[in-house]
Amino acid sequence: MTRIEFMQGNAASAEGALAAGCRFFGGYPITPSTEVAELMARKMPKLGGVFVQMEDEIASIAAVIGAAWTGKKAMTATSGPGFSLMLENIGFAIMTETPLVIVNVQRGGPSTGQPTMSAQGDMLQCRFGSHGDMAILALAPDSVQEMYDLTVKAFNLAERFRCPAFLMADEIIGHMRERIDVPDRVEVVDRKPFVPGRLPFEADDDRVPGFPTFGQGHHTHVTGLTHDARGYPVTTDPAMHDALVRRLVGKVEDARREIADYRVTNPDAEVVFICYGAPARTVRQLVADRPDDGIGVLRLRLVWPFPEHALAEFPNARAFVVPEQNLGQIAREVERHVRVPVIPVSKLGGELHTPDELARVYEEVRAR
Amino acid sequence: MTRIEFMQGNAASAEGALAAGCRFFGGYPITPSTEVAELMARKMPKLGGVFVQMEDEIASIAAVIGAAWTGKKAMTATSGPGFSLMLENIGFAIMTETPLVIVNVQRGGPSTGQPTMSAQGDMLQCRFGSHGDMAILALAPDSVQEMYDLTVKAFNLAERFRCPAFLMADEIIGHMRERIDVPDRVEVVDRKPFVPGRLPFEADDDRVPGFPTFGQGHHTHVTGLTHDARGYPVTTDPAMHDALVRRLVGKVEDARREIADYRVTNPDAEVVFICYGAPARTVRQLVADRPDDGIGVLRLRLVWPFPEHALAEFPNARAFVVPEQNLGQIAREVERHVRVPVIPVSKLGGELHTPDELARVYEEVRAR
Amino acid sequence: MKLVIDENRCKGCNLCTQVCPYRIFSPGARANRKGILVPVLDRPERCTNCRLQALYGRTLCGVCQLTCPDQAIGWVSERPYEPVRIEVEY
Amino acid sequence: MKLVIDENRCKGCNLCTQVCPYRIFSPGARANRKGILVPVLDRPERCTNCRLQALYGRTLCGVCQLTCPDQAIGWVSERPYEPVRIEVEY
Amino acid sequence: MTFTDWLRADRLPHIWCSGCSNGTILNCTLAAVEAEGWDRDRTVFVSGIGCSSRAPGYVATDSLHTTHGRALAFATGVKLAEPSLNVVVFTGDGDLAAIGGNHFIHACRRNVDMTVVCMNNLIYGMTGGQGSPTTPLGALSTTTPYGASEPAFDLVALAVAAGANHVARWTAYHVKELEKAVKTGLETPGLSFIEVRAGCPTNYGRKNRIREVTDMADHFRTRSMLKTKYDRLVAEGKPVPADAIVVGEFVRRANPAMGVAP
Amino acid sequence: MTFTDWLRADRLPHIWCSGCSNGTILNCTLAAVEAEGWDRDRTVFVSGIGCSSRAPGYVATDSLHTTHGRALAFATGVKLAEPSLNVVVFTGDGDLAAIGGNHFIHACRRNVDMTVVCMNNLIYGMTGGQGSPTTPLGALSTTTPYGASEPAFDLVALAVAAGANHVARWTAYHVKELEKAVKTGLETPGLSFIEVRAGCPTNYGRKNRIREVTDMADHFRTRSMLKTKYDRLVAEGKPVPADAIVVGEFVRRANPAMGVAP
Amino acid sequence: MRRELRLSGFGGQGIMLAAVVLGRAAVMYDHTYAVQTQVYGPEARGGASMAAVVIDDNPILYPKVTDPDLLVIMSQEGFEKYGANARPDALMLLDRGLVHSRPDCAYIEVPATDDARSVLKKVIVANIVMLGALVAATGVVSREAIERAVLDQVPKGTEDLNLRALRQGYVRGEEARR
Amino acid sequence: MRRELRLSGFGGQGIMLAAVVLGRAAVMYDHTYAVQTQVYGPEARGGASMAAVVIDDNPILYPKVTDPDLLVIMSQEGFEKYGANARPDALMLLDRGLVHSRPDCAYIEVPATDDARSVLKKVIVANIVMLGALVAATGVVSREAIERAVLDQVPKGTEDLNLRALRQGYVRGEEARR
Ligand SMILES: Cc1ncc(C[n+]2csc(CCOP(=O)(O)OP(=O)(O)O)c2C)c(N)n1
Ligand SMILES: Cc1ncc(C[n+]2csc(CCOP(=O)(O)OP(=O)(O)O)c2C)c(N)n1
Ligand code: SF4
Ligand code: SF4
Ligand code: SF4
Ligand code: SF4
Ligand code: SF4
Ligand code: SF4
Ligand SMILES: [Mg+2]
Ligand SMILES: [Mg+2]
Repeated sequence: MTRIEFMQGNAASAEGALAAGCRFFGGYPITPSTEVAELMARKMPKLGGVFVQMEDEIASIAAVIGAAWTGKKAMTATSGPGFSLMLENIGFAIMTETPLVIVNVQRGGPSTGQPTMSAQGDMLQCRFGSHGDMAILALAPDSVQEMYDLTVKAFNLAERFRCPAFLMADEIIGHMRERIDVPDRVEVVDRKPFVPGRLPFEADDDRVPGFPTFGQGHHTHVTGLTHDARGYPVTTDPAMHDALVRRLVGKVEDARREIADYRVTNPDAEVVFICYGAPARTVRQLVADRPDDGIGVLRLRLVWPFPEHALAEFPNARAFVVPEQNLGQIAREVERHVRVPVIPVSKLGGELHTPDELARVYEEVRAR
Repeated sequence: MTRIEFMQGNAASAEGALAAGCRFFGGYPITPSTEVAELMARKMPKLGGVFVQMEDEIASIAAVIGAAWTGKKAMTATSGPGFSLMLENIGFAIMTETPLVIVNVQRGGPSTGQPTMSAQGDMLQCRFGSHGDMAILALAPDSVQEMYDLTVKAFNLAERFRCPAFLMADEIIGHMRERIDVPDRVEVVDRKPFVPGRLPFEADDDRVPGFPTFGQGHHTHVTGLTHDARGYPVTTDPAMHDALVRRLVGKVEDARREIADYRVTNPDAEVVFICYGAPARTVRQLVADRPDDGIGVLRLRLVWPFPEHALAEFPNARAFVVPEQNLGQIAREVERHVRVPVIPVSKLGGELHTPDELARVYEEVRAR
Repeated sequence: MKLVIDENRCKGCNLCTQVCPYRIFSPGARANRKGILVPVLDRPERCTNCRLQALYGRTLCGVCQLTCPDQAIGWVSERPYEPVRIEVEY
Repeated sequence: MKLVIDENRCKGCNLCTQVCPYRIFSPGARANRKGILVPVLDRPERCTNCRLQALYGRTLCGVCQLTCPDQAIGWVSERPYEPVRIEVEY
Repeated sequence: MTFTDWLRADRLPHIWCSGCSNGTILNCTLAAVEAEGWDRDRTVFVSGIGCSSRAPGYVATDSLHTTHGRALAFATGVKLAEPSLNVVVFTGDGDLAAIGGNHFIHACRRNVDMTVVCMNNLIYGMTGGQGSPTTPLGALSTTTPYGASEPAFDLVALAVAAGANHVARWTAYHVKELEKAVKTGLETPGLSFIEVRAGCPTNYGRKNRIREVTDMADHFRTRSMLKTKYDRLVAEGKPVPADAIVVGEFVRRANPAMGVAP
Repeated sequence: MTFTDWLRADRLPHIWCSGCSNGTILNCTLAAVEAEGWDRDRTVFVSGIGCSSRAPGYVATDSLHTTHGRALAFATGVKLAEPSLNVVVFTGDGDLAAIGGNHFIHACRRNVDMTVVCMNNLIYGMTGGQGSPTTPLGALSTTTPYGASEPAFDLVALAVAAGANHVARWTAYHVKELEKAVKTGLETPGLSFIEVRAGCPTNYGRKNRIREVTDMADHFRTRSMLKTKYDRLVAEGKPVPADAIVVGEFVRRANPAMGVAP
Repeated sequence: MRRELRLSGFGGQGIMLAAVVLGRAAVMYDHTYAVQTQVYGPEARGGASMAAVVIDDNPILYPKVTDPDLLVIMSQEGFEKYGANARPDALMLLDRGLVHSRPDCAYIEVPATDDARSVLKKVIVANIVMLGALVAATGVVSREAIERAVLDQVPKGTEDLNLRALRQGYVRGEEARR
Repeated sequence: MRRELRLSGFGGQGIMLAAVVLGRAAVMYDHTYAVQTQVYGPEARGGASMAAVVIDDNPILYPKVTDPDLLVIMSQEGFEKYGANARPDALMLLDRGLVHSRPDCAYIEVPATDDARSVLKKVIVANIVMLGALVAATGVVSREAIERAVLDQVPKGTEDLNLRALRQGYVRGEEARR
């Protein structure tokens, strides 16, 4: 059963989080994500959860991590400048295998840039922005419905992999209101429980250890230093570090195929659009406007880990066109994997690609 | 004329900075970069410069930017966790076209990781770590000599492009002591002076505006918001933002060929090593140990903007082998540009690749 | 000297109506093109500044000007009468 | 109860020699395997804790133990004499 | 010259809402620098991010509009690198005391020779009215929909404890006193911190039943209590109204300072 | 049970240098939680980064060794999410008052119900002896080779101004007093802040002519002055030695607090 | 059919609210699809505010309004910025008292602010009068839908006032259709 | 010729300083090449400290010491961690009083700490005695070079003591060569 609502994207994300079981929100206001926090401030107390506005984004993510260790599902929401500030502690969450969700409603950067305009400029930042090697999970909604659904999914992935999951939204989707079907119940994944007798960071075959929630007598030491399976710091043993980092990266990256989440349209196409977030709306409009052209579309809902195998779904592709609200960030990734031309269609400044613009690019590429 | 010295890498970077005209250092201690600050603390006062230990890395880079606007050449030094904290203000420096140098002596990440062990895990972070689209300059020294020389070069590039330049060192090079020839004088580039009558952010053909130093009556407004040529915020004009970001990125990226700085060995080679930083020492040892094998080497001194054209210097290359102290960060970039196999040789944990290890990889790749 | 409100800047907050000891400002009644009710001036010549500024060569009250959050209040100098030659073209 | 220093933990700082009111600890003279001069105990039975802890059932002074930065000072219970059966295998 | 000569006329009208105190506080500050005879060519205004932090953009000097919370760290760099420049920082309660709290206390500790004017409207104006660390207990905001439940900072007490050489508080109603306090700040070597209670009719006023701009001015007028009176009441053990805004000078001292021009 | 039962014996000996006060302060804190009868299963120790911040790693409870400066923000998350857990934070002068200064004042403001023990050795121990915000004027460190020139923080004054409900200062010499102060902290709802002057023989002592560990203990013993005496001297207008370490309880109050278990 | 609307006025008139109400009416009560977007940002404070709504029987792909076929303009500045270059076949509803210019396309003059002031005694409901006029004149959403949506969104205690405003708008809209 | 040295002992013995002095001697005064590296980190505090030096007539490419041909060992723990598996053709100088084990390779027992205590009256210069012995026994750098390098690196006022320590080391080194 679902309930029809007319809802703002940011509100849908907050609702999705609550449905997924989020009971701790720590945040710091920033345009264009603030509505997520504001809705949480209203709703959390009624659900027995905790909303706290921290002194900054560093403290926000820190509090979220602390809360996660008490067993809570926890999240924060922010945008570019705040996201930049969170990066150190995002690395800590990765290193300590803390499940949590970060919503980044992207606005125009660099720097303070265009606070109220849409962008997708943080797509590589979320993947490579903290120091050291790592893997993360990143989803990109292209509708208010997906703000809801993919927030739920972000929680489920975060819990399953004990790894931060990002909802990489954009101002357009975050701020727009549209129809959404709110489900009665959603599928919820919980972190794997800790099995007493094992070591706190001893992983199973899936390379994910059970979660030794604080306060239950496990006496777990959690540190951002390189650590052994007991959680104790071991900082000068190269093999230990190598094994740890490869496990942390591998548990996510190697699940690439299994967790891939994308939509394929016209797999026989010669010209294929790869898209995610707001520009996907334009691409879908274009395809709808030209039903006979058989335009290919690979729409990513989960962007990281990048589903490179999905590119093979278009065996006839002569070119991949990648419209993004950035200078071709995901296009760079596509270039690594294909040998046909990759054509980034970068639109900066906050406006959405129009169907006409993409039609022109399409014509041009088809004519090549 | 040069003077022979036996010097630590970090000290050489500080000496290079002073030779290049650095007169402001703002920093916060962090292993394994601290010696840069400590030497600055001793030497700056004697040169009439300013050393200040700030309350954290955010404040450090902020103070450095502030100092740069008074006309000073300014720098900071840090490592992974501190670098992560600087990212927001690095974006500000890019947006406001503030010349400055950041030394990152890389240690094992993610998170606190291995504070005293070597790594090259921040090579993508320095490129993509701040929110939004941007371009930066990054150099990677492979000797104490280059800690000196490339710090000088970092200042010169930063000044020329009015863009942050990073010395992406690693713990091995930063902490080791070796022979260095300290030149009497170094070539020094200064930022282009502001021409009164022009607008403060009005760029020339090279897309770099003259620098309207504070205190000289130019009354410049400097903001991290998207701004017009007067420096005034204009945050909802897509075209203005597009033009600004493309200029900021283009001025650096389009100079790629001209400023490229790499070393080519055996251009006829079929197997080519691409390297930078400490692992380059091993590669060079390997080549020296096997003079008859004609092993190809592309050693990058300037890593960003990536000199993709340099790959064409090896027309016979059948494979590129990229030994790095990370999970293949620059190898990813190489993959974008070539169609032959790219083989990352990732070594994590802090130890340097040994010549034997690389020899084995080489044999294997050659045998393919 | 003559007290003036810059209509381009005034946003109609009415703080000036509150702070002037002589109650020289009173709330406007008619919206301007931007929809703003700019205060009207009631015998501004009573204003300390208008009267005495020239005499003493400095700002003498200026509370309304300091208070006006929109930098809309100022004084323009009233020049003594000067004949102006008007050329009329046919 | 018997006062003991854990040689594995002691780093030879000599703070115990400074704080004990009975001067039970004195600086060690001979370096152990790690090169550390572990303090030596002078008639520890004078220690308040050694004497009275069992009687009162709680720690009675413990200043040296609280002070010892290396958690090297402790008390082990001295059991009354118990015959031990030794099996000798040929 | 009058303070209006310090304005970037080409940027007016500014972005602030009708009745927002920021414009008033800007006027008073500029009147003080003008009265002090400072040179426009040798004066730098620095700020972070927020409505208040837009102020330097309206001043016709060199101006540095930085990142949220970091104004004082940037200003420290400017001032230490070039002590002969005059530095004034505009900031807001969020910018200074939420995200910027660390730079606030460290700038006070270092006692860097500059003047910091905080437009404290008890709320985040720019982002649409969220609670700030100075939002009073019980006050409504978009993130305190049931009334603020966290204790608030006393910014003046913090500045004093952290080491600033000159600390004062006024409201946007006290334009003359404020001008004078800023002037004292400019003259005091070391860090001068001036908290100014500011009205944000759009966000704070609307949510907390101080809807009219002139009501906010009345609020400031009637709730303010001179520090001298406050001290007297306290000394006499007499009650002080809970919502009193204690105004006046809290400290003026000559502790060691940094960045003082030789 | 004694406090030694709270130790992770499998991790001893610890990494601290011979004579480092951190071990002593750890003992006293554990003695207090033990005396308070806290449950090891329901107690969480939190810290940032630094020598001092390694302390939770030696405690046999759940422990969270976070990023540099952020301990209090993490701890706030733990405590607000689960007020029934007891939370103790170990931190250093650099961790708490340099990079962590903002979380320090905000945790005090929120008055989150936890106990914060700061091992203040006046230096950055872990990174090899750089100056910290509490390094006294004139003291030597690797980044103050000509003597510290920045004024230092009074951490106790900051905690009081920021709003903590309980604030005390002792030294590592005062083991019994310290244990008691921590115990009071554990019992006081709201944030309790205990500054402990700590000896770092390796970095601070060596550079500042307090070379022997026992000299540092003597230094603490002879320089300390009880707050009651200090207050008396001040009231009588009598001089206080410049290097006096004022020890004792500075505040104990019952202001509104957050995260207090119901 | 896809209909694209743009609404503009000055801050405080409730332009955003009107757009949200419209979208809500379409989605929740007419069971069609709608997307509402708007311009954010402090630079927009002083100037003209703008919101847009797309309404369609089918799911909406491209969510933005580029060239609206319906415009609701409630200030002169709004007209200049967002109404002046309306396409020739568009229909514009404008507030007669506040907009002095007239467009090249078809238009309806609604005395929304005047009615709000004189008839309803609350200037604040001018936007609702305008909505009523829009619905009556174009049928872009049903009357039942708009009424329920208005009731959903307005503060408690003002329901009656708002419904009266809506009906006053119907009258104006019907007048125009005649 | 490339020579690889490893030095180990416990904190406070001046192992690092010895390595730096050695490298400095080679580079600045013998005009050859040298690279000095060491182990950092708090975990290393309690345990054995370690430094390494490569000395070569030609520029040094690979900078690390993997399998040293010269070892200087000044503590039992250092021996166990860094000396026990020395390669068979290596030469080890060990502090007789502090290292109880003996390696499989050639070795020289130097009573460095004993000499420092009894002859030089300052335990602190045991490392310099060791350096003297190393230079005398192996000629890895020249005596002139090591003397000048020592003088460069030691605190003012201790020059004489250190030179005497060096010479005491020479004596021990020469004894061993006989
Ligand atoms: C790192 C970062 N976080 C959050 C924001 C969003 N933001 C902009 S202004 C502001 C609050 C400003 O409050 P205050 O300083 O009180 O200024 P006011 O607008 O009230 O004058 C916030 C949270 C930002 N720009 N950067
Ligand atoms: C973001 C970041 N910056 C810097 C460091 C390096 N760092 C580690 S500990 C430390 C100082 C610790 O000082 P303090 O808190 O006083 O602890 P102590 O070692 O003196 O006990 C610093 C600067 C770091 N780990 N992370
Ligand atoms: S104070 Fe200024 S803005 Fe306000 S009404 Fe008066 S003139 Fe207009
Ligand atoms: S200057 Fe003073 S007297 Fe004159 S109008 Fe303004 S407030 Fe009134
Ligand atoms: S106090 Fe502890 S570590 Fe120090 S000497 Fe005594 S027993 Fe050893
Ligand atoms: S417990 Fe007290 S009396 Fe006994 S040894 Fe320790 S300090 Fe001395
Ligand atoms: S939102 Fe508040 S603080 Fe910001 S400009 Fe408007 S009234 Fe001023
Ligand atoms: S360096 Fe100082 S603070 Fe750190 S463990 Fe050693 S003595 Fe203690
Ligand atoms: Mg504010
Ligand atoms: Mg410290």
